Amino acid sequence: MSYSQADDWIRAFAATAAANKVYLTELDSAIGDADHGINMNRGMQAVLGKIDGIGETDDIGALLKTVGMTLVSTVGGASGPLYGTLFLRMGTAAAGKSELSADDWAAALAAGLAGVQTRGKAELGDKTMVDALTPAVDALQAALADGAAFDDALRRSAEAAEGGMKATIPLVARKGRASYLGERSAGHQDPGATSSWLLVLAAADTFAGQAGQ
Amino acid sequence: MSYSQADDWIRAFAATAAANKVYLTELDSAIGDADHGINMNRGMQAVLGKIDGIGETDDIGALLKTVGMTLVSTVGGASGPLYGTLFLRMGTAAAGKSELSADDWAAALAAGLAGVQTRGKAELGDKTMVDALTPAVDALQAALADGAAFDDALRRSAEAAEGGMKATIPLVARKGRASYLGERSAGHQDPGATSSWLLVLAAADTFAGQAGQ
Amino acid sequence: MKKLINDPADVLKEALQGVAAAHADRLTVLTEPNIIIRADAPVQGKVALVSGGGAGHEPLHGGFVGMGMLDAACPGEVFTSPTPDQMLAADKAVNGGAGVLHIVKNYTGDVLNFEMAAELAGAEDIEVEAVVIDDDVAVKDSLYTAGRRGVGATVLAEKICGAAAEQGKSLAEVAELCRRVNANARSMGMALTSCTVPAAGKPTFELGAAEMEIGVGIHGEPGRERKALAPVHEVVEMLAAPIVDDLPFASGDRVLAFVNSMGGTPLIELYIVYNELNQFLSARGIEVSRNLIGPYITSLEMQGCSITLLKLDDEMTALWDAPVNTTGLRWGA
Amino acid sequence: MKKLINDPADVLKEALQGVAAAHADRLTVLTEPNIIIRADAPVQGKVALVSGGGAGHEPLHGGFVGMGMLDAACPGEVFTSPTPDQMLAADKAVNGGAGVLHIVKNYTGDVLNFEMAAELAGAEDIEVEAVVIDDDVAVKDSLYTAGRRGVGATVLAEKICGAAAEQGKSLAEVAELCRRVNANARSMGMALTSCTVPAAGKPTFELGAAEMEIGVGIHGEPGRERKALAPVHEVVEMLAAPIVDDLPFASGDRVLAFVNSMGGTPLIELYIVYNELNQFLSARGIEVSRNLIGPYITSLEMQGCSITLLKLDDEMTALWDAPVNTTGLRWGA
Ligand SMILES: Nc1ncnc2c1ncn2[C@@H]1O[C@H](COP(=O)(O)OP(=O)(O)O)[C@@H](O)[C@H]1O
Ligand SMILES: Nc1ncnc2c1ncn2[C@@H]1O[C@H](COP(=O)(O)OP(=O)(O)O)[C@@H](O)[C@H]1O
Ligand SMILES: [Mg+2]
Ligand SMILES: [Mg+2]
Ligand SMILES: [Mg+2]
Ligand SMILES: [Mg+2]
Repeated sequence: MSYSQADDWIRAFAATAAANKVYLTELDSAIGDADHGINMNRGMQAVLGKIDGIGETDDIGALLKTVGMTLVSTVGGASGPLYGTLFLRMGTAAAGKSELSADDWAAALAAGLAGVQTRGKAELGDKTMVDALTPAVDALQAALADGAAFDDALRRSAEAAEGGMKATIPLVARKGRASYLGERSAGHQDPGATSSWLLVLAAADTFAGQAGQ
Repeated sequence: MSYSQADDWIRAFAATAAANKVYLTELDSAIGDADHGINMNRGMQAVLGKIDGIGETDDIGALLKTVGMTLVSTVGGASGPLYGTLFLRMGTAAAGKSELSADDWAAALAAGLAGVQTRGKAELGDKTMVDALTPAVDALQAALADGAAFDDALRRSAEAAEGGMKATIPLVARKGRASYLGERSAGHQDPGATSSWLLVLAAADTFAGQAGQ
Repeated sequence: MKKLINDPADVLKEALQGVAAAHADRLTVLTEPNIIIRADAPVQGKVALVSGGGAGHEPLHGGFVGMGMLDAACPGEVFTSPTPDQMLAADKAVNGGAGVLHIVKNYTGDVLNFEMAAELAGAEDIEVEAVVIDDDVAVKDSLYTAGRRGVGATVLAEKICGAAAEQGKSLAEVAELCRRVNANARSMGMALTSCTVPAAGKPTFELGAAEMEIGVGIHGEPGRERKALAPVHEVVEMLAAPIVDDLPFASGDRVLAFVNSMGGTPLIELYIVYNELNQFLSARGIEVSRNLIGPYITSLEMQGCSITLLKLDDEMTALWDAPVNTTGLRWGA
Repeated sequence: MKKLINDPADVLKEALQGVAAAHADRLTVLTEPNIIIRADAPVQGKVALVSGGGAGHEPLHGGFVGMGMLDAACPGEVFTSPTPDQMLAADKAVNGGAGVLHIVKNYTGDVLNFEMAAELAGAEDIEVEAVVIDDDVAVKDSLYTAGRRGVGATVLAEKICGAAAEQGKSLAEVAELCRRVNANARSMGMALTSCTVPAAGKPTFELGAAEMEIGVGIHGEPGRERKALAPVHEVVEMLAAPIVDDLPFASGDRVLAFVNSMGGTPLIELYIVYNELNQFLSARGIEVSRNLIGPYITSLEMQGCSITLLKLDDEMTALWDAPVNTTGLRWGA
């Protein structure tokens, strides 16, 4: 993955966050406070403003840290520090690199997920973004271990994230606002898991047909 | 008019105030604050409590002052001091008397009306209780000047009060809460004029067939 | 009707019990008749201030009893004038020998009941002066009506005159000051929603979902006009322009700006109102040198606000700044 | 939506402009990022207190900035956590060399953002301790959730810890005290009506004309149960019994009883609530030795109330009584 592909991925995520603003917010209105789409879109629009002016660089780590810092200072709520941490940790993992191998990417995403869990203390099955990110990382690593190409691995990662997202539907939330609802949170798809799926999907879509780079 | 007839009159007014509580309140809800019937009924119920325990006396003046003081301390609003003053002044006019002649009664009511006007500064035509009481006093005096019997004079007085009350309908209020409505107060009958008619009517009804006493 | 009450008939009684239980250290609450007095009353040699009116406007007046403000408050039932026996009992309880000032909001019921009380007090050799507050510019043609209603200026008059009394001013001086405050203050209010009198059980007036009432009174009396909802920028203009034009307030004036909640409007909105008002006044060269922002003269749970402007002079400013210690307004003590 | 606002997107910005215009003498309001700080910050040698959270709870927190309480408040958008850059800017502005205490209400968003801020401040050599307030007994099974929400105890902790900081206590001592206040405080709230977030434009939840929500959160989060309207006597029982049982509060305890308006409930009703609460506690031998009654931690214009009880010891009582001078709470100064 080149710097410009990483840049494309971020822009693709911004575009899908904008396109799904209402959808994510509706999901959040069922079990949260009806702002997740608004939050993510506000953050990613700010990110676009920041990366446009980032100047000459090919440090993917710097790019991802900028995304993380921008999300931290513009998203607020639970998802701001969580997505912020995800990107900051990915940035640290990718620091100084102008090209990420498939393994580098998988390692960076795994580091991001670990950061989310350190910050948010959520386990798999707590009905959070962790439920989409964990299968995404697992599927990615499994695909690469199978010798899959980068684009194929990303596609399988995105599919796994989608599965994890859907699997949040029957769960009772144990973290975040939704947990106040207790049993009443079951039957609804978690908004954060949904935006995390969109994040991984954006990577897969960006790379579709650009295999092996 | 004997002490016991005066007492009957007060009780009759209490009864009609109770019976017309909702009606008077509805009139007040159109151009005031929807409490005139509640106010008058509360006051007259308190009066009943007071005059039951008034003990051995035949001083009509004392009776009427008790009514006035009780109204002052229990009715509140505009009508409390106004009806209170009406009865206090009638009481002063009747002080020490155990029997009121028709002329005594007319003089007492005129004194009461004068008190209402001193206190409330309302003129005839301002759409207040003065608009019922003024014709009541005038008709009473005219009837007595004509040589009418007491019961007949009271009946003519009540008819005049009713006319005055109805004449308030087209008027624009210039005193009390209703005056804040300006032109919008026209088209509604004044609640205080209505209770004043009931007061005079109660006297006429009490005396009907007890002529000349 | 959604209210935190028991029987509607017991609202005043139970609220007074709550006040008595909460503030026994500083207030004495008497019943039969209902009055709230300073625990240290009568203050010997000090002019005493007594006010009152229907309940439902809290903290007015009971919340303003204490050092530097009122000596006693006489609460009537919700939106119902108190009766003269209350004011007489209050006058007797707080008169420290220097006489009593009655601060009366201009409603026929309040005026007449306070008048009778003053006569009764006079008969008991208590010197009483009464000042009637009538600052509400929403009432037009006040010559042909019961006159302007007394609203927000009441709070300011109670504070400023309370401070003057505390400083040993005579009854004539405090009454004169009170008239000066009233003469230099103008108010206007608006409602986004009606209120519901507990005993009535239904809203005092009906207002559509997209309507507001400009010039409403503190008992939900109808105002100047019913209008479509508008941004607060325009609402402030609708309230402030008639106020400023009426006195008139002129460029160079220093004012106290009082932004009041009708009860149901939260503080965050009041600050937005204040922001608009401040800009409105700045544009006219009027300087806000003091302000008061909060729910101080309310109409039960009505949503809406009122604006009061008082043209200040140095004496009024110093008296405004003087210490006050009541449950509703407190500083410097 | 009936509100005194302009564009819903500008609510926080314009309210802060209002605060800045109204209180320039005592508060400094910064933007980019938004913070409200004491005009005399940093106070050298004093532990600084920083709190914050979504707007819409006014006077919390900005109204509690000043001598004897907070040094800075970080307001997020309505019901939205502030971001770490705000807390970092606040920490830098108010740190007087003795470190900074973060008082954080227990919501995932608030906790995580304050945590990041503490890390950032640490990286700049500012000593930060954080205490998370979680007093809301309405949230059951808090082991399996994000935990109890932080509500009314926040106000009490800010006051008591602010006084301790003013007296020169160390960061460790003030933080320990803050944990003690939290450990001894319990709250529960209820709503008669919903509130409307300006950006959302419609009520956060629907409540029938004859319904109330018991155990509601300050953002309109659903509570323990939806019930038919009941007399306040029963409502107080529904709130106070779980509070008293939880700590538990026992006969002989002295407590601070805090009766809070959710924003749209007027003072007259709060005193009726207080009256019921006082009777409820008296019957259990619990003595109310201090009280606070008013709208201090609100949910926009929501009608309803919350009750907070804090078991007092002598130190907390003395610190509660110590002078405080903020726009929202003021005495002795
Ligand atoms: N402790 C946590 N760990 C991981 N993810 C969390 C945690 N708490 C909340 N989330 C995620 O955050 C999402 C909500 O984000 P958002 O609505 O933007 O924030 P808020 O809940 O503060 O309004 C949830 O759907 C969930 O996926
Ligand atoms: N200044 C006045 N002089 C004479 N009568 C008046 C005056 N003001 C009001 N009233 C009478 O009082 C009546 C209203 O009484 P009520 O509803 O009991 O008092 P309030 O207006 O204080 O609620 C009016 O209908 C009117 O007849
Ligand atoms: Mg959310
Ligand atoms: Mg009336
Ligand atoms: Mg009335
Ligand atoms: Mg949120």
